[in-house]
Amino acid sequence: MEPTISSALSLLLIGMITVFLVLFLVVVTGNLLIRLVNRFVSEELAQPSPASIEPNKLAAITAAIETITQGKGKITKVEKVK
Amino acid sequence: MEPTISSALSLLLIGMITVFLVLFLVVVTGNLLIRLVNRFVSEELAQPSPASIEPNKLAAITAAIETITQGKGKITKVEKVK
Amino acid sequence: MEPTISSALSLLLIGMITVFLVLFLVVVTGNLLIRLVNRFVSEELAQPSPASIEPNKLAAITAAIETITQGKGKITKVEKVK
Amino acid sequence: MDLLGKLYRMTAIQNIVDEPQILLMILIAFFLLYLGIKKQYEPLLLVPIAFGMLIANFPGGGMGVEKIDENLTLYQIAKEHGIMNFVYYSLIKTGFLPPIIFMGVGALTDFGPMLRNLRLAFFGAAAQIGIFTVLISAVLIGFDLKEAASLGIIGGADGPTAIYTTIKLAPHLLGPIAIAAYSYMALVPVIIPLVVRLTTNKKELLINMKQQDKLFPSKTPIKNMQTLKILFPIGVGSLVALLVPSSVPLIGLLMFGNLVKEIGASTGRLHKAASDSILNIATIFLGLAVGATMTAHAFLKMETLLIIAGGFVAFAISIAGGVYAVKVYNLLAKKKINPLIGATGLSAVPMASRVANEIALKHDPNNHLLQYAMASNISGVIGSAVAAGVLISFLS
Amino acid sequence: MDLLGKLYRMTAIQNIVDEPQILLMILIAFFLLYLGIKKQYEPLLLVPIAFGMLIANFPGGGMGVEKIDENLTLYQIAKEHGIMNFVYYSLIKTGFLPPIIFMGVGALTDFGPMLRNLRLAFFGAAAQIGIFTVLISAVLIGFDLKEAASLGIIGGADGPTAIYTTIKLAPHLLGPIAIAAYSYMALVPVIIPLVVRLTTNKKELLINMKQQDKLFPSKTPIKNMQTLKILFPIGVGSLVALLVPSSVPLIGLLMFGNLVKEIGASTGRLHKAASDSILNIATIFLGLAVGATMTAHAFLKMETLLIIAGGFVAFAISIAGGVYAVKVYNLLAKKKINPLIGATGLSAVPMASRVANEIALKHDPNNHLLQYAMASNISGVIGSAVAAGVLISFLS
Amino acid sequence: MDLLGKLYRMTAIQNIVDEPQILLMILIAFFLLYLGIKKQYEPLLLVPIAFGMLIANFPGGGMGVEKIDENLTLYQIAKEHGIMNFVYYSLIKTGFLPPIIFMGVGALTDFGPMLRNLRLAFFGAAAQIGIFTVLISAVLIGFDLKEAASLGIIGGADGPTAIYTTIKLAPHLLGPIAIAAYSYMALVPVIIPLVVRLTTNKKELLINMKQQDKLFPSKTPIKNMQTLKILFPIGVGSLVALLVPSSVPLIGLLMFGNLVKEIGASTGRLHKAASDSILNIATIFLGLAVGATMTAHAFLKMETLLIIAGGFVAFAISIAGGVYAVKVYNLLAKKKINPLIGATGLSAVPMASRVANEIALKHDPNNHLLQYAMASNISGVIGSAVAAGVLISFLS
Ligand code: NA
Ligand code: NA
Ligand code: NA
Repeated sequence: MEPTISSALSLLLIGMITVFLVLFLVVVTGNLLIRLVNRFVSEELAQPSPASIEPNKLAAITAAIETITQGKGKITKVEKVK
Repeated sequence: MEPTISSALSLLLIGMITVFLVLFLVVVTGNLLIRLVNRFVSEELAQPSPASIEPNKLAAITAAIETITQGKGKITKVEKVK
Repeated sequence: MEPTISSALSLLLIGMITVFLVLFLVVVTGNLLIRLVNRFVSEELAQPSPASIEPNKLAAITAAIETITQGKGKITKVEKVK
Repeated sequence: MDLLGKLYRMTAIQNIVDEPQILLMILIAFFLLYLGIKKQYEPLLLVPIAFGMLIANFPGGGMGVEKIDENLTLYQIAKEHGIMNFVYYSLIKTGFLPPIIFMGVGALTDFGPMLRNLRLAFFGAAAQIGIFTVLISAVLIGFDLKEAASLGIIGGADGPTAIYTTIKLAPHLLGPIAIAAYSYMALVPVIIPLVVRLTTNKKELLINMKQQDKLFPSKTPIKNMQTLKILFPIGVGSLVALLVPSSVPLIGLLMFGNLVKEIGASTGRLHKAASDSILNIATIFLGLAVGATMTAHAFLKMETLLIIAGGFVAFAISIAGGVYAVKVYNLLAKKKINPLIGATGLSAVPMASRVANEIALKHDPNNHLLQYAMASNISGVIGSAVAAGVLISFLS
Repeated sequence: MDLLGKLYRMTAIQNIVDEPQILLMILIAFFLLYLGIKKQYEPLLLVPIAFGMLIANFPGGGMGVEKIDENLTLYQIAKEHGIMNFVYYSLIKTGFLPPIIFMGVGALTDFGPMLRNLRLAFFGAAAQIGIFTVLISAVLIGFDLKEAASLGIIGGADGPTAIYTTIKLAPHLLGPIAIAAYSYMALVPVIIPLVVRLTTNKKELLINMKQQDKLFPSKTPIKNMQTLKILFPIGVGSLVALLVPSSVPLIGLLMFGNLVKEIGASTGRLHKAASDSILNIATIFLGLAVGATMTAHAFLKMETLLIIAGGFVAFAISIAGGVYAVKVYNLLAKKKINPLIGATGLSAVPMASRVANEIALKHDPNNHLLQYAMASNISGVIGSAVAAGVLISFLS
Repeated sequence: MDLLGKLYRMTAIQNIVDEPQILLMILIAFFLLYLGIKKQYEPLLLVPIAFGMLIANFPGGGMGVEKIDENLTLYQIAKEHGIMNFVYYSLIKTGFLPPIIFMGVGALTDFGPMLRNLRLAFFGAAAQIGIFTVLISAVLIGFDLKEAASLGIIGGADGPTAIYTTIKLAPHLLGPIAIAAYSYMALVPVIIPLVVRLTTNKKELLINMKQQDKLFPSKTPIKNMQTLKILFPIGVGSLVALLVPSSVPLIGLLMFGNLVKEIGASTGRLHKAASDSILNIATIFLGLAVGATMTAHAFLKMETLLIIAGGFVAFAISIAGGVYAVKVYNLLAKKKINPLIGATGLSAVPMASRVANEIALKHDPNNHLLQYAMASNISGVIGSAVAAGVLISFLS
């Protein structure tokens, strides 16, 4: 068989094996992390991550506060008011 | 007449002819486009272009929505509420 | 004494002399400017600099206005409403 | 009169008369603008690409990307070949912008849906098959390996990945490959339903993921998503870096962008830069410069048509691959998966997921699988980047 | 003591004692800061230019732009000549920033007023006459053609155009020409009334455009401005690119910036980048680096004074040219035009229009012609860029 | 089977097996991420630095900074050494980013507190002593002068200054020095109380600045702070440029950033760019690239430990120096100063001031000295930059 074809074929094999392997291990890693976090991290923090709600707004707030307070102020925690 | 002077003069002529020509054709093109649009584009769209009113705000909105919805949301149309 | 050590020592001396000298003159310059401003600049302007309150917001406003008015509008003064 | 002669020679008219195919290029640019503006095909990229193509094709404008002596300094490139070549050779051909854009993508990505349905992430793998099958076919019809790989990577359905791979392997094909990648991503609402119709039956499409979850609940509920979302990009980034180091420029920056987002307020400034100014600026210059590579003599070739055709095939095969992977899984597993989840492994985030969701709802108005689709959809991005890494490490 | 000797030699004092003209440069920088901050002369550019000039003139600071071996890589330039030369030789002398700024200008421009009064756009042409007359005069007093062209382009009353042309033709004059251009643009509220007073009579200034529109209504009302605004930058961009390819870097990017604005939300991210982060960042570095070219030995020359003087003349002639073009038109046409519309052909957007409007209102409190003035005003920008293109294609 | 062999050789596993210290580097990166994310040690810099370090240490990723042939063009650097070296050699090793970041710092700085308590600014000087004493000790234990100076500058407690000086004098130490600088700045809440406890007594810590002001009121009240704040950066910038020209890249841009802030709305766009997009973008690339310098063979050396240790000593001595300067002053002056004002001369703005304020409040709940501390705190930044200028002009 022509060399380029054969290397194309081996690319197909190596490539797909790698992709399956990596994504399989991604699943494994994810489950591992879930277990670790569940075990070792207090649920206190288990509030919805502000970042995932509105990082933009937060960035804005931080920037604003930094500027207004000339960096003297610092955001330690941002919570939604119920 | 000195060569540089003469080329300066020809620059004057070529330059001004070009400028007049181009802007004349800009007027022509503009009128052409107006006629084409009037003929072929439904007036439905003829609302004031949001972009020309407040592209900044729109950009902000889009960015915000993209982030908040993690790109799952998409703005298809933004209209002023009468 | 080893050459590098001696040059290290002279760096110590030159460096600290310079730092003290510069900061001393910074203080002098500052006092000079305070006196000059007090004498020559009308107190009219002595409102809190908007910039130092909220340059971000101002930048935003300016940008917005520039865009909305396509640069036809211009901010000349921004004042807090009491 | 001589003056008018000079004036005429200053214009691009004579060049276009001599080389009428330039006119064709300009018309193609207009058509792409139409697709981007009116048809809303990925306007964020197609508009700059098309406009860059437009201004690149006026002879004398000096805005077209050229082959240059690669020993020139960037300063000399700008002086001798103009600003567009300056942008192309400093930001594009260096491979700089695609990873930068990936950083922005990461800063806009939420791994939440993927973490909630982790095992579905696995189906981002099968949907990469189109990349390699098209690679082989391309070799068979005479492309060399590097070109074939760049053609195949269109099947990854991920713009920056396709561009990055092409820059590394076959930069002379950058224009058509970028166009194909983004056009087909825009055509996902057409391609996915087509392939799904050909590869699935109604019964499969009715599989309701929520129901399956109720029947077979997961054993490990997530107690602290916030911490998890911070650890995940670090963990996965390291894992991929270990297994496919050549994909680090893409995956590494993707995960960095995601990390600064998930950390929250304390890195809010970095998140803002990555997802806003950097991403937007990079998009403008990437688009214009990629478009500028499409000058008449570089674009009007048989290869271009083959790339357009091959790209479509790659997309279709990838989708089918994802679908069949799910079918096989369903044969073995009790907890069934809707084959649409396989189709979204294509990536083309988030449009593929939205399309899959609509198809599911069409068959059963209560079958909302958007969140599930997003899982394989996002993992498809990782899958493509990994495939790209493999191609680059073996071929470059 | 030797230590204090070393300390003294570290300072810039001795250099200034040896070269007292440095002190003069510093004072000029202070004066320009005063104009920019207190007098509000185009502060967005004059402040960075003046500050760049200030820090460039302290010997030993390494912040002044120097003539360098143009074979050095950018990395070597930074190592051997400091960061300011790095900025200057990578972003300015490459001609990169002015087109980028034009992209931002386009993203802030509204072609609406121009489209509503299209035929007035024609009067952006006459107001370029100052460029070429001053070019000739400059040649007569001994400047070479390239220098003369750069001097004349000040009469285009457009900052980026003047800077771009000078970079291409006579970079050694960049500093004074940029200063002159921006200073006179800031002085438009003084120059236009002056020239108008000398070239028009009250009767002409009373011509009311709105009335004329009522008397002679246009035949083609605009039914769909939104679509029109999207097509216009594409159409005009292509037209100019065809006729004056060398102006594409300026006009092309101007039109691209305008296009992403008019498309609206779907390219909102690009519009934001072009009109905000990119424009602002480019302005800072352009200003600082242009200022940094004004070191004592580069600036304190007869040429500088001639440029300052010539620039003023160019402005005045351009305004007069616009005014007289309208007068001639009025001789032939029934539908009269207020000569102020000719004056605004100068460009210097939008200040020229505001000034013209005020003059009109002073003569007739009901004569609002701002919208009309904007038409020729904006077309004046295109006019200058076209003129610049002609100069560059014949002289560079 | 050969395929799996190829696959295995593609991964970084074998390299890590051969060079297990790589694993240590990855663990250190994880630890730094922990400090930045969980312990909130200067997350804006420590997170990118740590992540850059992480991705730099996977062999085959090509994301680690390498020694290269400095005659390569930036384009060649990117092609042959990857995008991270492209960033490092274009933005970091050129010395470009630290001054740019200083511009952003200036745009976020308020000189108000310093102007209201000008004479306290003087105490930013003494707190630089740590820089030079550690320089000498470093020479004694065998570092060469340039390395010793870079080590000492950590005692300036200012990130950009430390990085800029190290780039100019000993770039091969950039990673550990940056890490040390930012870590100890983050540890200021620990270090300052420690040193203060060792060097002061309760009576001194009870000195109430407000009271002292009432007892000895200043003769020159500030009547127009707005104008003063505009003139101050211009005046001080010129002064420092005159005396220590080599510090202009830092101080000059710091003052420029502050100027465009204080001018207000008319330069609001420049202020926004300097304090927002430019600062944030620069921070991301500085952090990643500095982190990327820390590859196993570059980082795992005795030197690194000495730098970590020496940096701590430099911090401590600087704080003590500031404290003793105040004690000496108090011996001579009637108007006493709280020694905490000396400690904040360290810089590390604004955390040092907050810490000092807390200590004062602990001893007397009514002794609010934050505003006073900010005065010496900010002048400490100028002090460090001046010290850096001296080192650079004598050693580079
Ligand atoms: Na994919
Ligand atoms: Na003009
Ligand atoms: Na300090």
